[in-house]
Amino acid sequence: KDDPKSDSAGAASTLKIGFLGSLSGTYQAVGTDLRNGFQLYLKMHDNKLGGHPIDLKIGDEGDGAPTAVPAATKLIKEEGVVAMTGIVGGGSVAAVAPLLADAKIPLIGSNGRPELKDLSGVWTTSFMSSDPGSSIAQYIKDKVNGPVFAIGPDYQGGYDEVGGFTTEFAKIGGQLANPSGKTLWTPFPATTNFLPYFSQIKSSGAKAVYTFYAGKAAIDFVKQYKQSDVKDLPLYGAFITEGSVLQAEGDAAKDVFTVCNYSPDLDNEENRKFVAAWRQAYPDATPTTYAMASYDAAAVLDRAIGAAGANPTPQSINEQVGKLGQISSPRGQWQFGKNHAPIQKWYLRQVRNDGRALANVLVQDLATVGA
Amino acid sequence: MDDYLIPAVDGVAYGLLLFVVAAGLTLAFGVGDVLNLAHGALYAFGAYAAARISDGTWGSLAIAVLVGTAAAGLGGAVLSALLVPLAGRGHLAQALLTFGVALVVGDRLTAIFGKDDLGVKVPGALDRAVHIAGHSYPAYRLAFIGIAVLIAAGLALLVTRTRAGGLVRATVDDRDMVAMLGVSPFAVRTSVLAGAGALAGLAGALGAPIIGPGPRTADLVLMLSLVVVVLGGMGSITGALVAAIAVGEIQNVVAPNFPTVAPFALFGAMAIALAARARGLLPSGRSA
Amino acid sequence: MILRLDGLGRRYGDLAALDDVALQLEPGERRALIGPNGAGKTTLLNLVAGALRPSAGRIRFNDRDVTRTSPARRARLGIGRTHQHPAIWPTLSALDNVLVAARRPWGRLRPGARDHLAAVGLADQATTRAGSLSHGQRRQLELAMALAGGPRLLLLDEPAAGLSPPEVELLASLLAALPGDVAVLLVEHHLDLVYGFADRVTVLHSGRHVHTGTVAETRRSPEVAAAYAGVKP
Amino acid sequence: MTLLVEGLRAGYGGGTVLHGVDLSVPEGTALAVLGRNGAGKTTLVHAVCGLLRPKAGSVRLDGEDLAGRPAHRVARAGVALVPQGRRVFASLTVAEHLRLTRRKGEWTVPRVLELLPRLGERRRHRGDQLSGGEAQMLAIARALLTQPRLLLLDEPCEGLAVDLADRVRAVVAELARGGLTVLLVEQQPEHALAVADRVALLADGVVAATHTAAELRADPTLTDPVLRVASHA
Amino acid sequence: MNLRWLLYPATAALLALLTSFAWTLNDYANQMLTRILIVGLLAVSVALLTGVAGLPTLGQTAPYLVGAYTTATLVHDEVHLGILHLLTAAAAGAVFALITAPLVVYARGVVVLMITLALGELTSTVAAQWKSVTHGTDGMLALADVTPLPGMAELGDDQSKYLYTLAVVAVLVAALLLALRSPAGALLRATRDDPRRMRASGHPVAGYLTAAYVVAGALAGVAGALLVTTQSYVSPGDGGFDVAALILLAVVIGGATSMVGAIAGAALVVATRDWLASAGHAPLLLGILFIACVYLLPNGLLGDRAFAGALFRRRPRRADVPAPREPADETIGAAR
Ligand SMILES: Nc1ncnc2c1ncn2[C@@H]1O[C@H](COP(=O)(O)OP(=O)(O)OP(=O)(O)O)[C@@H](O)[C@H]1O
Ligand SMILES: Nc1ncnc2c1ncn2[C@@H]1O[C@H](COP(=O)(O)OP(=O)(O)OP(=O)(O)O)[C@@H](O)[C@H]1O
Ligand SMILES: [Mg+2]
Ligand SMILES: [Mg+2]
Repeated sequence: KDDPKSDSAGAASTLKIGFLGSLSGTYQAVGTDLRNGFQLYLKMHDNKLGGHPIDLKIGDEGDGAPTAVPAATKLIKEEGVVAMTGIVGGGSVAAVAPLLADAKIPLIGSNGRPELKDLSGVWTTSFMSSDPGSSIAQYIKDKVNGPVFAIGPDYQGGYDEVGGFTTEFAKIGGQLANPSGKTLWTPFPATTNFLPYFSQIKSSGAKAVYTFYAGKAAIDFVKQYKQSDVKDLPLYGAFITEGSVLQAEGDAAKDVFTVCNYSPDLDNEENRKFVAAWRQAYPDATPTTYAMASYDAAAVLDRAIGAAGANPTPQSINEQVGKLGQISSPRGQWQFGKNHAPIQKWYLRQVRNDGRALANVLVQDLATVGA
Repeated sequence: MDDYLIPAVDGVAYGLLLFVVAAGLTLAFGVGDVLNLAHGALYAFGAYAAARISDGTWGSLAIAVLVGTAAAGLGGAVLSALLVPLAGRGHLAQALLTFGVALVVGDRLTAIFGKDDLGVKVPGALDRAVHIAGHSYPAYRLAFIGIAVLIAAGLALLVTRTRAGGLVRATVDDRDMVAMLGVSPFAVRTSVLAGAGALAGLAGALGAPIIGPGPRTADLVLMLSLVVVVLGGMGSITGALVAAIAVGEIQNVVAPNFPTVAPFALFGAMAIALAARARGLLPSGRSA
Repeated sequence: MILRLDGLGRRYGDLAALDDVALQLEPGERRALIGPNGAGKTTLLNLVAGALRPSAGRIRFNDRDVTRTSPARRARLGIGRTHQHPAIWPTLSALDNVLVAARRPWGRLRPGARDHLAAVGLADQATTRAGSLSHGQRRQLELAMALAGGPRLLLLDEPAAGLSPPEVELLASLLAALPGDVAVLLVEHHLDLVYGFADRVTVLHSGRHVHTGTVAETRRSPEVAAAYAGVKP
Repeated sequence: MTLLVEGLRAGYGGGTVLHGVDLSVPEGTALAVLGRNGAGKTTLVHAVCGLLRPKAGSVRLDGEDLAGRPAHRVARAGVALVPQGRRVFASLTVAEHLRLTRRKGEWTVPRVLELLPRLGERRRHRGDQLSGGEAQMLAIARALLTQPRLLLLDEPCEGLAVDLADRVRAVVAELARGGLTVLLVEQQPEHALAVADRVALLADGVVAATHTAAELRADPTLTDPVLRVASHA
Repeated sequence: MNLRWLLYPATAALLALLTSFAWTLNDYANQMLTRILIVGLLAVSVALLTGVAGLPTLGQTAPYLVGAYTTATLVHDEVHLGILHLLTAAAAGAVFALITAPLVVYARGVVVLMITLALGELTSTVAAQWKSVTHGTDGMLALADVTPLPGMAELGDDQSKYLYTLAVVAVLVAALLLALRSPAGALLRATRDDPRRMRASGHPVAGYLTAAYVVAGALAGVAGALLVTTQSYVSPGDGGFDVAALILLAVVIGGATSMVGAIAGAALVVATRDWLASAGHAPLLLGILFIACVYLLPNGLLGDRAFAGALFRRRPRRADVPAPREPADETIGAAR
């Protein structure tokens, strides 16, 4: 549906972009961050991407596919968006991807990402779920003197995240403390009480723990950890202190190590701009990796639309995303790999008091991962 | 054996928390015959009160408990008023109304308190690990076990031994005949719902460090306490106590150690127990 | 012999609601079962119909042991009953109540069902929802339902309770007109009705059998007078 | 306490059952209401005690108009009801019934148990574990223990064995002579006469006639126009 | 005034109107109508159990999921014939019901509600755990264009999928309505009203309830098949507790005893959830909808007046209903 205005006097046509994210349900904090990150980029760029004014259409992904599908359908069929972004859950991506493929609309996803048969129109600005784990495995092997216990939530995201660690850890000769040699999976999202699992960790003789949880489960895990039998074991993980959960965890989160592709105190030009704008827009919240990835999704679309000519179509935008090359982002430089996900650097952070409050403070670089 | 000590103790703490919430639902549903699907939302009242008011001092914790209990009790009374026009329309109408109220209240709660799960600060003396039999265990939960036992004992006495308890059961059997005794059935039901709500609020305020306030809390608490009420024989306070501790132990001892059955443990147990009871293999109690 | 009870007993905790009762009914016999309140009359009917399990004793129906047979099966074998409190299906029409009770809802019996309704005086209420019938009419409907099941043995629990005198008369004439091959066990406090109807009368007291005899014998019996005066047997 | 009902209209939903009933029961007398099934007797009793909100008219107790007051306020003014169909509390034991109901006054638990000894033997039974007659006794006990000044009885002897029914009626008659005001619904004229000073005949939603007990004893056919017409058309 | 003669013309007009929507409305509206019809069919199976048979259920999502996963598996095995999907899914739902019937048909009221809740939760847990078949919580894609009957065109676009769904749902609901107007319906209603009296009249109560439960299971299975055909995707979340609760409430809004009412209730609930609430605050709007329905429609949209009040009340309250004397477990052969 081309806007007839587009060819008159250089005034570029308005483009509709669809945003889908969990604005309700378990992951609404993540969904809200994704939305805010994208909107922040728009605000900083005059509400234009690639020179075209943007009409951002927002849909609620809810708790997963059953709510995501109708919301996506509405964005695609009713609103006629030229590209889609956001989407928190891997399950939602799996459900929505065929719809998008059918309508030939590209997805510049900024969070979850399952295995998909057809990748041609699907891009991810965050990471592959197994990346964080595999990037920190060597560090843990070097630092920890003994077996490590792996525990995570019993769903696909958990398998990918913790699996990334255990696979790489085994490859480099690390030893798991888990009695069966297999990761301990906790029912998700039913588990709110981790003390029984901590008893198992204690009796396994582990010297450290690696885990992945997000949202409420992360809060429960970290808080209970510090009052349990395993409180003295070092805790490594992905996302367990990310975003607003850190405030809820409070002092219990102190000293926890996490691996991430982003930290607000990264020292680069793009990040300084991003953090400053964020703090102005949301004075109470620290920018998260979720917000950053969504901000990057907007940046990717900005450049791709700009390159797609006066009348960008979904197909031409998709084509241009594939040709982007290096992207400078708050996280540093990165580029899309063959799997349409970033090749990027990972960092180690530790929760410390940064003078004002508890924060994920950058400790060191880990590895660059991606394919 | 020693490995199971902490999970077992914790199962008791968790079970007792469920019991205090479910006792409210038992009163409302089993004794007062009101199927209150907003019960979980009333728990959230208490839990949010704790999260917002308690700042780590004993005084603020006490105020939080009072505020949470009172707010939820008031909520119960309001529900009773809302239910007046539904007289004689059965449980499904009640379910529809209270479910609607729960949705609206849930939406408002997230609008007010945000979409995040909130942490709760408890007094320093409780916010630490204590050592029992060579293990670390959160002091707060140990204290909670003590208080919950007191609440349980008080309730059992109230329902079985007092005129008030008899009146409540009589109102369920036949409201008109209670009215003919000179007692207002509306007042009876309002006190039951307010009492049930207050219990939920109390549980929420005290239990917030264990099942904390957040957008999903109300649903989780409602579901668990429904399971407890039904397993406990619908109306029996002692039954609810036994069922709650059983659920606590299933969640904390059985499930973590048998990961393959874990996801099925709770509802599997419930289905089997209920079907056995429906076919007369187990007694179903209504008296406390 | 259509019904034979041997040593029948039913306990509730330590209360023996029915204790070691023996009773025999011939086909087509008209038997009344009387006794003071709480004597165990309803309990006995429930045991025969299968709504309760006995704690002791045997029940034989038509020379067949039905002690552990389900109530539905007993009904199909030919035991029909009415309840102390009329049990009908309030959302169905009176006619449908009879058809369902006859286990012939597919309408083949429609004319027959109307006859049953007519017999109890409800001919013009066929299409009325049973829920809007008065107390007395419900009793009559339940009787029509029990008859429609084609019983060999009919158990009636206080069919005259709550009826006005003309309705009791109607009931009496209806009972008198029952097919001769249907045995009837009638529980009733309305003694005029009982004495006008029964061939023989059995008296229960505190769960025990105290007397069986003709109407004349029963009227004279000192045990019966004692039972009603509340003397322990 | 004197009951004065004037122009009482009442019914269910849009339908009206009572079309303007006038009654008066002076203190210390007993009035019986007779009428065929479905005439509206229960409706009348419920409208008097507040279980049914009257559409028009007044219900005066000692001059104070109670029409439209909720039932519990009427009850507190000294009105008690023995409802049709017993309506005992299924989940409360007999003992709990007595404990819950009793108020200070001339009717004490021992006195009630003396009148209805059977209840004493069944103290630990729940309401749904009583025989029909036992439940009826409990309903009567429950009403008496609230120390009523106006007693409403809706077919109180349904299901009671003959002797006991007679005894209960004698007690009620005695109570009335002792100053209690009684409004009684009965099916059978002779039962009504055992208690009442006067009899009101209810038909077509109004009081068709009121007779003194003496008139009715002298000429039993006086009730015929109301009761006989009732036979099912 | 008797308006029965209006029934057939009104039904025909309604069907014509619904059919015309395929051409008059856009894709999005067609998709939503399709969803409404599918949820509506599921709601019909719930209404059959809850309103007609007196078994209030939160568990029809279980045969629904069984039907859906069966269909998705067929698609993976390259079976694209719609009629085959429908029949297999119906059979799967019916078999599921037959196996679980002994758990359900002996209970009453709230106990049924909780047993079926447990069955529903267990089934969606199995769907989440049995990854080799169901692909776990991330769900199962089943991308294929279905051919309704041999020789017919593939269902390529939203319009044809909508028409297909409409045809299937209309045929099944019509068949069910006819069945319920036959004496079979009277038998079920009588069982619901007074199972004790049914037994006393010689009816195999458990048998009737099992039959109703199996039919409802088959209907839910078909709804699952339609879900996969039109959405090309199924996940355990499609049959979670929230779905079950919404459907039960839709049925109550519809009046519980009315099949058409169930579909209308489903339309109201789905439209509120997916359309009105797409800007957020779905819970708020749904909540207000429920509260308004309770107060404004005491008998539901199309409920049976006399019945609405009596619906699974635990203990009888009116004087003309006897207090329950024998507890259920006393009945001989209750377990048979
Ligand atoms: N479910 C029960 N639990 C305990 N006791 C019971 C139960 N049902 C009945 N009883 C007792 O068993 C005895 C016999 O009861 P039953 O109903 O058979 O009496 P009945 O002869 O029919 O009396 P009525 O004429 O008053 O109806 C009564 O004393 C009653 O209290
Ligand atoms: N709850 C109700 N809803 C609608 N109609 C009712 C209701 N209760 C009674 N009726 C109708 O009102 C009329 C009067 O009923 P009522 O119960 O007062 O009669 P009654 O004189 O007490 O009869 P019975 O001798 O059978 O007890 C009857 O036609 C009855 O069908
Ligand atoms: Mg009896
Ligand atoms: Mg009456």
